[in-house]
Amino acid sequence: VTLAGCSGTTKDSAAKDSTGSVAKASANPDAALKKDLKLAFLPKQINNPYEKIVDEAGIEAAKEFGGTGKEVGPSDASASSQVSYINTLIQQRQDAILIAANDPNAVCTPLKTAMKQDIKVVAYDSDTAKDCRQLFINQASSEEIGRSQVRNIAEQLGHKGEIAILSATQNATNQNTWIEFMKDELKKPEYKDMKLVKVAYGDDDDQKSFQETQGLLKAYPNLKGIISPTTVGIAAAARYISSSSYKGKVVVKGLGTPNQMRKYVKDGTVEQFALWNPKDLGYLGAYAAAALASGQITGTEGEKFKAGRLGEYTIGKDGEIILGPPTVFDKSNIDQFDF
Amino acid sequence: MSPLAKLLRWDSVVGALLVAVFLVGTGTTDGFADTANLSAALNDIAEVALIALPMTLLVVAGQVDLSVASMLGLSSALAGSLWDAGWAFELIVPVCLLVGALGGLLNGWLVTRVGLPSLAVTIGTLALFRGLASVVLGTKAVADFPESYAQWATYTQTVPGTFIPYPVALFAVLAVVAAVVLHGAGFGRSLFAIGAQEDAAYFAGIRVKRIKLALFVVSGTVASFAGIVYTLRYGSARADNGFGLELVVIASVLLGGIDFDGGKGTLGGAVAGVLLVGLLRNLLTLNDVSSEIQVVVTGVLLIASVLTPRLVAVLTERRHRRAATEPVP
Amino acid sequence: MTTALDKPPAHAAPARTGDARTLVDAVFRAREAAIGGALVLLVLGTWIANPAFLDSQGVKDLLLNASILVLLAVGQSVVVVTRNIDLSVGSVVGLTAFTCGDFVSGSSHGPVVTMLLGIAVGALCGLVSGALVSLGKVPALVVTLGMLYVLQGVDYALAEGGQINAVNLPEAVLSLGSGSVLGIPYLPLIAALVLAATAYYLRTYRSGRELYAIGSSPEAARLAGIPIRRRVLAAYVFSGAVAGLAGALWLARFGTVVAGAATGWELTVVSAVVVGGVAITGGTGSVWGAALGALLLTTISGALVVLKVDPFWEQAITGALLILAITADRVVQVRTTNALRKRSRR
Amino acid sequence: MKQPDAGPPPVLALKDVSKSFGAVRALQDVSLQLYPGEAHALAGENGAGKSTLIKTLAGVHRPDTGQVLLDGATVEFHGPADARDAGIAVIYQEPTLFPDLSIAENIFMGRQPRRSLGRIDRRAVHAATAALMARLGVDLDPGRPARGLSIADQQIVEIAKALSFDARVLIMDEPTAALTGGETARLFSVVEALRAEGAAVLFISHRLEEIFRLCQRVTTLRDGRWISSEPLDGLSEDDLVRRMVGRDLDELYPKQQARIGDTALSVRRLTREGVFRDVSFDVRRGEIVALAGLVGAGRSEVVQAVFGVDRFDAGEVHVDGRALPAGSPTAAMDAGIALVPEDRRQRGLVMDMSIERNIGLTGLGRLGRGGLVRRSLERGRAADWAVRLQLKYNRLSDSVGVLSGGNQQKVVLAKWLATEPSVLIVDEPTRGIDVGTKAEVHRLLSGLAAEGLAVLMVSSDLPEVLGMADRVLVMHEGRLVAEIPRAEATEETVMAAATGRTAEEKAA
Ligand SMILES: Nc1ncnc2c1ncn2[C@@H]1O[C@H](COP(=O)(O)OP(=O)(O)OP(=O)(O)O)[C@@H](O)[C@H]1O
Ligand SMILES: Nc1ncnc2c1ncn2[C@@H]1O[C@H](COP(=O)(O)OP(=O)(O)OP(=O)(O)O)[C@@H](O)[C@H]1O
Ligand SMILES: [Mg+2]
Ligand SMILES: [Mg+2]
Repeated sequence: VTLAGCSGTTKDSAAKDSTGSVAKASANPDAALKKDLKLAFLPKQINNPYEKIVDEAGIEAAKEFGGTGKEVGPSDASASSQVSYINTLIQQRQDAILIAANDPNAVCTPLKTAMKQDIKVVAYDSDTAKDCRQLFINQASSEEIGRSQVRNIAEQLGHKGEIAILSATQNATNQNTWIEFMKDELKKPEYKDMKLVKVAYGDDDDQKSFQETQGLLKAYPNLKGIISPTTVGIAAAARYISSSSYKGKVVVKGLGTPNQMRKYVKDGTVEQFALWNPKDLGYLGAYAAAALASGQITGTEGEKFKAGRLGEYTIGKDGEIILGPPTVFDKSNIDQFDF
Repeated sequence: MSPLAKLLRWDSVVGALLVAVFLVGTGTTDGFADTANLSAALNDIAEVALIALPMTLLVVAGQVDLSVASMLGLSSALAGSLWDAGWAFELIVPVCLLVGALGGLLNGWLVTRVGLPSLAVTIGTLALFRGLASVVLGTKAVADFPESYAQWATYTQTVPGTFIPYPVALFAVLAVVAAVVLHGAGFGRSLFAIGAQEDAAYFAGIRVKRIKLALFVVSGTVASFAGIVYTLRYGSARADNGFGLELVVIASVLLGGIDFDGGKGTLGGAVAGVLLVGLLRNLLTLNDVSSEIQVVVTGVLLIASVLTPRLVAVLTERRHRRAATEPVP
Repeated sequence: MTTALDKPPAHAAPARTGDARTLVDAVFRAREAAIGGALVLLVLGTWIANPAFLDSQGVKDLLLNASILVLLAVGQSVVVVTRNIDLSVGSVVGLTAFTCGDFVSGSSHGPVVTMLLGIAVGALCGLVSGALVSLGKVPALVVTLGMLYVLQGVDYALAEGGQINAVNLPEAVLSLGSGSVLGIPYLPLIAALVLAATAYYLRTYRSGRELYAIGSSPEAARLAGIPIRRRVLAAYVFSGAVAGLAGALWLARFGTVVAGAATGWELTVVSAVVVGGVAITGGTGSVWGAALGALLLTTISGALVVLKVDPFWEQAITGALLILAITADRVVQVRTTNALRKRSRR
Repeated sequence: MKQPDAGPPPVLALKDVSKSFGAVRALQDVSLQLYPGEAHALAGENGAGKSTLIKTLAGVHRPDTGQVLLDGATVEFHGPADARDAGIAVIYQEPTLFPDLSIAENIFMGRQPRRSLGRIDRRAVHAATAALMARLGVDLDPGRPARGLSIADQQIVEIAKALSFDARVLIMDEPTAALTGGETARLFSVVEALRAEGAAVLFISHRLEEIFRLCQRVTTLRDGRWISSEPLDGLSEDDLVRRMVGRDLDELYPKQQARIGDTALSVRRLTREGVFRDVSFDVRRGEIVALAGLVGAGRSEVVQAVFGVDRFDAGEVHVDGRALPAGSPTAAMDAGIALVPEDRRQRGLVMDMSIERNIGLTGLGRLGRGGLVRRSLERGRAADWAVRLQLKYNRLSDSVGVLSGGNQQKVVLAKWLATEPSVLIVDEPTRGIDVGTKAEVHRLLSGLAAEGLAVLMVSSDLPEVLGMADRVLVMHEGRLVAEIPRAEATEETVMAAATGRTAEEKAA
């Protein structure tokens, strides 16, 4: 470690010469939404059902204000595969790129190039580094998501017992942020009888998540609950528990889509789970991008814009816009949703 | 070999396809022939292209290295964690290369000394290296690499006077070296002999084991170098970097007409294969062809790469037979 | 006149028939015994460390987890003994799981229909690969790598980003994945059935033996008048059909299926086959070995979780064990071959 | 020439058959008739088209023009299976076994006796194989895998396979090339028995006395053309050779007297556990030393250890007084040793590579500068040696796989002679080579020795050993048991040592 001291480029010496971000133009809150805006949605992975719902809602929204939207993207969720798509989107001179980043940093260079060429960049679902986009549409406050997961499961378990987390990939940014908040929440005194025994990774793969659930229950016989803040993970965990002898003994909580979870809510494996409305996420993203591209906003804290049927939104710190509190689904309301 | 057969050899066909893709792209698609687009498209395949060079040599010698993408990830993770620990970048690079060489040495040792098939060995080290990568870096992602180096790897900076990014330029130089080694040097002759008939090569006094070992070491080293390029290019060191890239590399090499059974192929073909995959992808993406279709196109091209020469062979055979049955004047 | 040197009279050679026979058998049994032994050690070790590993749920999970991989390994080994390879199995599983799911969703079709559909779709995929490989006489690795991409693309295109949800599946189909007879779940039962039938076929039927002959020496097989194309084609259709069946079972077991399920499994399947002692160069190995290999691989990952091994280390350890397994197998093989040669000398 | 009117019609015949491979005309308007109960020989130099003719009869090749006639009717064989079903059994020149399968399975593949429901009757397969082995008088375990069998044993399995058909036509392409005298005799008696039962036999051998011993008629080919078909009765060996070669043959063993110089190769107490022990000998410049012994005595393994492709456990090898590092063929080559291996298809040549590249393979360091290879040098080296060895080829860029067996052997020789060795080790240098070429090879070896080369020749061909060697070393069961100078070397002395009789007698 001290080797670094002698010479050469190190973390410390490099930090000084990092370049500043793109200069911002001034906003005109009264400007009308431009017609014929071209929006491109770049999801983590093209065949992820959840992302598909988000993007289709966004494309619908673009039609509302006379623009066009499209979804392009890689078929694998690797950190880098989005980059080549950004490059082509720049060549195609889109007005705005909406991206759910697989890796906050890997997409930075091309996104910055895009912004330099006056293409607006909006991150949604999973953020990029802050200086590589103008806005981030956060589905819900990360802190709120993380802490509420712990609160909910604690209530159901009577603030006692061992719990585990079943996450997506080891590198998923949003997952890791939420997990940090969960760990922080667990430090509070009211959770002194609860213990987080393990964070397992199901890689957003049905089969892997399924097997990880199995392993958790085997390795920790006293496990009382599993939090899975990912749609694939929670469905796999619920499916395993519903078909094993653990049914009724282990609580499953997390983020899932109603269609995936309906069976397990109805058969009692899962009492309740949460998710924001993915359609609203896409809808809001489209309007935010349009507002940017039309000059209504620039991405500075405090600016306001109208997002169609969702009403008015205000830009928060670091260009973040929060969609709103997630919906909690249970037996009583699950049949009202279809996504 | 008759001139016609030579013309219809698959590596020439791939070359022709490459030119065709370029011409069609230029003619039909706005922005395709843009230098910015070309630099970006070329730079996008920099790592695949770099790794494809030693892979071509390996496949010609009848071996394969499936662990390259994992080695790329390991090198990336290592670079990230060392950088995070405050090491100088100039020191990190040689350390990563050394680890790459050692990884290659392990592969080579298992293949030559223990006598295991390289396919089996490198499936094992594929898991091992990737696993070590996640041990080294965990869930962390290290991002703040020095601008001066990062610039070097991205397409924003090109070789002065051209649109060629540095990693691609480096690839071009290495490709020439590899071509000379494979087709002009005794070493290359040995590789073909080993790939076609290992026993005979050994009995001709060729140091089969040493050569194989060297190839695996080179492959590991180049893969770990590609890991550094990757890390800088994306400005992000993660354990899962380059996941699944091995199949892309192998597909590109095979597409270029290198025979997987060893002993046949040209480096030019392999390079053309790599470039074809890259440019075609870029062209299709620019035309909003969905990634599903792109995947299918890659597959169909691969199948065509082996089927076409076969068909040509059958057809020429037929012609010969017909010619033979005709009475001699 | 040319007189070649003569051999000593026959009586000088001691009878070595019995000796060599047992040795040949030993070579083949040693491979399977080694893997079996490793498996037993692993299971026992884990069990001692954590008895829950082998309670009734534990055993059930162990078998359930292995079933699909065992099936795929059986199909793959039939192809591999002919000196070919089928890299498209992962895509076939994904494609059939999705098409089956799509077909039975919201319907009242039973498990039999689901499995038959899976087998049919899989066999069709196998037919295409097999036709390309055997009729086109082109390298299997390239063709099936191409098929991997093509089928994956088709799978994605069919799915259009959608997914199959457990709630829409008929209860009967789902119970195929979770139900059991006499305490044994269906999945391992089906896998064992396919395994035993395949093993018996390969051992006792002419066409089965011919698959080994083709893999051992294609040229000799041609001269022996073996219908190589037909046999190789059949091997691929079989591998495809088995992968299709695996796809249907995948659907039944996991309930939720997105496009691209089982991507990347091809290398796991090949590892299982190789660990199981089926030579990648064809001609040797048994489906029993391949099945043991599959069981070993799934048990390793299961055991690591139960042993609370840091998830970051899991993959590295799996890789190391894999290398260890094939190295050990190789050492055993070399030793026995040497013994065989030494003993067959007078 | 006229057929005997009274005789039965031919079972199998070729009529005006031509077959080309690219530009090579392997067969041109060749006709041939095989009669039941008659053994027919096919004679011709290397590359005359004998194997091609056989493969045409066996359904491996389809004739470009002309017909195959079975019982007088035109047939078209679509593959070897068709020919087999028509009752034609073939032993090919190169053994074609399944290395991973047992001997029994090799013999009965695709034709195993079956029980109910089409299941294979393993016991019957084993019993039938054991019976065949007994008939051939060899001691091979039916359950042993074919991998690792010596070439002779492989050939025996091939013969057993052909016999197991109970075929009407038995075709044998140089079946005896790797066999010992005893095995050959046994084979001949079996063939005689088959012939007596009415089978037609087609037999190829470069050993003319075998032809005279076994056959009644002979057809001669030269450069793919039919030359003659006639009864062997009244024909002399010289007549036959003249028909094959088109001229009178020179002396078969042209031994030149050479000045014997210093010791070039010296082997001391060489041992490889379980294979050979305590082998010591010297080879001097200008000398041809033969290493004789029974098949399987370990001769090949000794020379392979000397050359470094096999390891050895103890002992030393010196070349020109300098010790060689063990297990390094490269070092051996640098010291001036060359080894022409026994198995040319597996070890001698890269079959898919061109002639020029094969010849260049042993001199990659010398064909250019800085590790590069200059094509002109490579081609020149190949062309030079092709002329010196009178290689029959189409283009130097053709792959060696298409050459006939004898010409392949010449390429191996060329590849090693081109390294200008000081010690030349040849393992069965004339196996499968026609008489004409054999004489050439002998002259070549003799000439090289006269120029001061030390030659170590492993051979199972006793006349060759006696005709060429200055000294004969004899191995028996992994030990060097005798060293016999040229003057004392006779069939009796060498055979006695090779079978271990002297040693036993002394012990007794
Ligand atoms: N598959 C092939 N492709 C091209 N040429 C071939 C092929 N097989 C044989 N030839 C050529 O045909 C000619 C006849 O070869 P063949 O093997 O029949 O000779 P042969 O009489 O059996 O010789 P030998 O005694 O050496 O075995 C040779 O010139 C050979 O090079
Ligand atoms: N590749 C091999 N694998 C296994 N066993 C072998 C191999 N080659 C030779 N052997 C065995 O080793 C023994 C010695 O063979 P070697 O070839 O040295 O004998 P040789 O005296 O040269 O006889 P030959 O006249 O057959 O060449 C033989 O019994 C043979 O069966
Ligand atoms: Mg021949
Ligand atoms: Mg020998």
